[in-house]
Amino acid sequence: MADPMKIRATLQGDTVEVRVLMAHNMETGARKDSSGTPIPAHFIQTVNATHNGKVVFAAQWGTAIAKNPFLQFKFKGGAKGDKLQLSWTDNKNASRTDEATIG
Amino acid sequence: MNTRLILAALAGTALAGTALAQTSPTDEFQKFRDVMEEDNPAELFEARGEEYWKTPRGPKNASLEQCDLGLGPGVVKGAYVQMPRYFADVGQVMDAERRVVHCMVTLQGLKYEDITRQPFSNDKGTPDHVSVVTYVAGESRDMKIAVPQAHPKERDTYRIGQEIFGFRAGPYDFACSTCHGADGRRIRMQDLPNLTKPEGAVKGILGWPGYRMTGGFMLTSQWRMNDCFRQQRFPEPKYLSDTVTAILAYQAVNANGQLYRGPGIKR
Amino acid sequence: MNPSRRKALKAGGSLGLFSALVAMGLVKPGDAWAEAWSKGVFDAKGVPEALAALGASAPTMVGDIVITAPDIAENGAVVPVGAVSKLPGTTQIAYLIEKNPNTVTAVFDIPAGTLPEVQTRVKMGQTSNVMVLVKADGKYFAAQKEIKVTVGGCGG
Amino acid sequence: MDRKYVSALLLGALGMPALLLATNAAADNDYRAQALAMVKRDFQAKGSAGLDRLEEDGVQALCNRTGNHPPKDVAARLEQDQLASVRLPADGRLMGDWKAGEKLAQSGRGFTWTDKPGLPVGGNCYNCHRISPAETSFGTVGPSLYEFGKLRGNGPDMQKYVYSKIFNAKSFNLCSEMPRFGHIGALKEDQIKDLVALLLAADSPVNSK
Repeated sequence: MADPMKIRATLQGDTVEVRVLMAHNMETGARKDSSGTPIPAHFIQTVNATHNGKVVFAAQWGTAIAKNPFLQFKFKGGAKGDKLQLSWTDNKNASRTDEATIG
Repeated sequence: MNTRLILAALAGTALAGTALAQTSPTDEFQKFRDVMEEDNPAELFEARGEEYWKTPRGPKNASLEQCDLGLGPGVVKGAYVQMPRYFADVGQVMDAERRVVHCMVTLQGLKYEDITRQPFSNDKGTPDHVSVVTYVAGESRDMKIAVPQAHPKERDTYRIGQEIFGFRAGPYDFACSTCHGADGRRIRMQDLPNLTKPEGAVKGILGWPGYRMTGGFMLTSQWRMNDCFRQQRFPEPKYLSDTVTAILAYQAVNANGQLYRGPGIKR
Repeated sequence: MNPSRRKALKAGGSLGLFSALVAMGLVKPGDAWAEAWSKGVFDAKGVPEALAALGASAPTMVGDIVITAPDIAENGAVVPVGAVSKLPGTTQIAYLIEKNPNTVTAVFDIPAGTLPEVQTRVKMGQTSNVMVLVKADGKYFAAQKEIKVTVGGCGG
Repeated sequence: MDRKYVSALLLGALGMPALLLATNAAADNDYRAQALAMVKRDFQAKGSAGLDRLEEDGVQALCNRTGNHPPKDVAARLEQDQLASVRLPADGRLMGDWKAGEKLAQSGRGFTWTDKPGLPVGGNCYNCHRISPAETSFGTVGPSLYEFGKLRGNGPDMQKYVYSKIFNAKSFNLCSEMPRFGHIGALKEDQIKDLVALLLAADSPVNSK
């Protein structure tokens, strides 16, 4: 199972700044291992963030997002103590959802 | 659609972003490394290491929570910035990685040979003990380096480390000091900290354990010493050996009083 | 984006997760746009093909899109790239890396209430132009910046 | 420094470092002896990097024992010895092809335990020196060599100096940080000629911008 995401969600004025680190190999499919065998592509394809049941951010990614991805975005309407959910799904249909509290 | 027209339009567009005409490439690297330090993927490995630290494992089904990193069993906070140090239970000076592996062997009953078979991270991943070291290092973030020199063996280790630091040998006549003994040096675009001074020595320390962008895994000070000797054209220093501990002690004592901001992020 | 493809994907493999998210209350059934991965967009090779796949064949080049990225990347494996759109009505931001094998790197959807700015880190195989494409009020705009990827280390 | 120590250093520098160890008395030397013993215990051969690399030669032994600042008279004599061992090309031509030199200067390969033995060894030049203006990724361990020929000339004496410096940098500064590329057999005659051309040829990018 993939490691938890590291999510920092902080209220700055009326804006919530969200910074996320995700543990994922983001394999492009173009690399080979030491024995010359191609390493199959394995990468996060979609990322979603929801706050109070509303999607506040969504992304689609290709293979060129760096390994152990970082993502930062900002939205309005959040309050301290609110929960924020982050989810990703990769091309092997594995997924992970983590929750953070806005601080 | 006329692609040629679009491309011409693109070429003629003023570049967005800030102009950095007069800054040197290394300044430019540092600026963006600072940005990345704020969200360093090393944190993912700290979290993993913390889980390993707290989870009972190995033949003895024990966690590492009774591991004594020098401040008493189970005390992790601040331990990293006070190593290498003398440990009375083994009668030796140990650096953090050596001590962590020692605890995995003595407390968890894991085999030394098994742990050290793959001492360093590579494309296949980051070994467990490396994540634990990353966790231990992260628990000293924003603390001052205070490596003890009270015990005679700690002082001896420092002096021996100093000698090894300046030891020139091999086909290229290189020593550690060839690259790291003066200010303002660079190999290609890589800054070489002057490890004989506090400001330089702390740079060496906060780099490792560090998240290596190439490959996306964690590398420790033990790895750094290993690869320095490789580039020095020396034979290979044995993993967790006295020699490596001695150089790490030399570097760490030289950094005493400086703020530790690691784990790092590296090219 | 290509609506028919989105529909097809929605009906395909990722439906399981979508249902799970709906069940968890994380996604409302109407939020289909948050779900699909647009294969055609990410398979596109070269800027013209990528723009076509995104339905943005002739974006207007503007200065209202600020790209924050190094002039010289220390390591092509991890290049921080941020984008801020000052265009009103921004609903989408996309990253295109001209010289990468697959041009489109990311497509970000900006719902109402979310600021039109994003940061992530990308991989670059070589020195290349990086284009940020913005959809605002249904129209496409773009800016770009060249990022140099250096050779480093000792080579030893 | 007392004469006895100096003569011991000389003997050591001539290839008998063991004699030096016998003269160790001060605390520094105790730590040095401990360090050497520790190093011998803690290293293992890997790839082409054998344990023999830990044996200091005379120059290394002297530099290691004097903090890279040997007494001037001793250094001068040993520099002469090193210079005498420089083998200049028999054909008397010291300038090769600067293009080949540039390629060689770029490569940092050679002698590490991950380098395959027998593969051509690089010049390692850009690791430490600025050379051609087009290469912006250069090191600063050594001085800039940009416009070297333009500033210093490229007559026969200068050619001989540059060839000898690359062959054995210790001929001019005994504890120079630069490797002895010809002396240790890392670079062959033609390769050194190419590097001489890179630094001195009028049409080399180093001198003609």
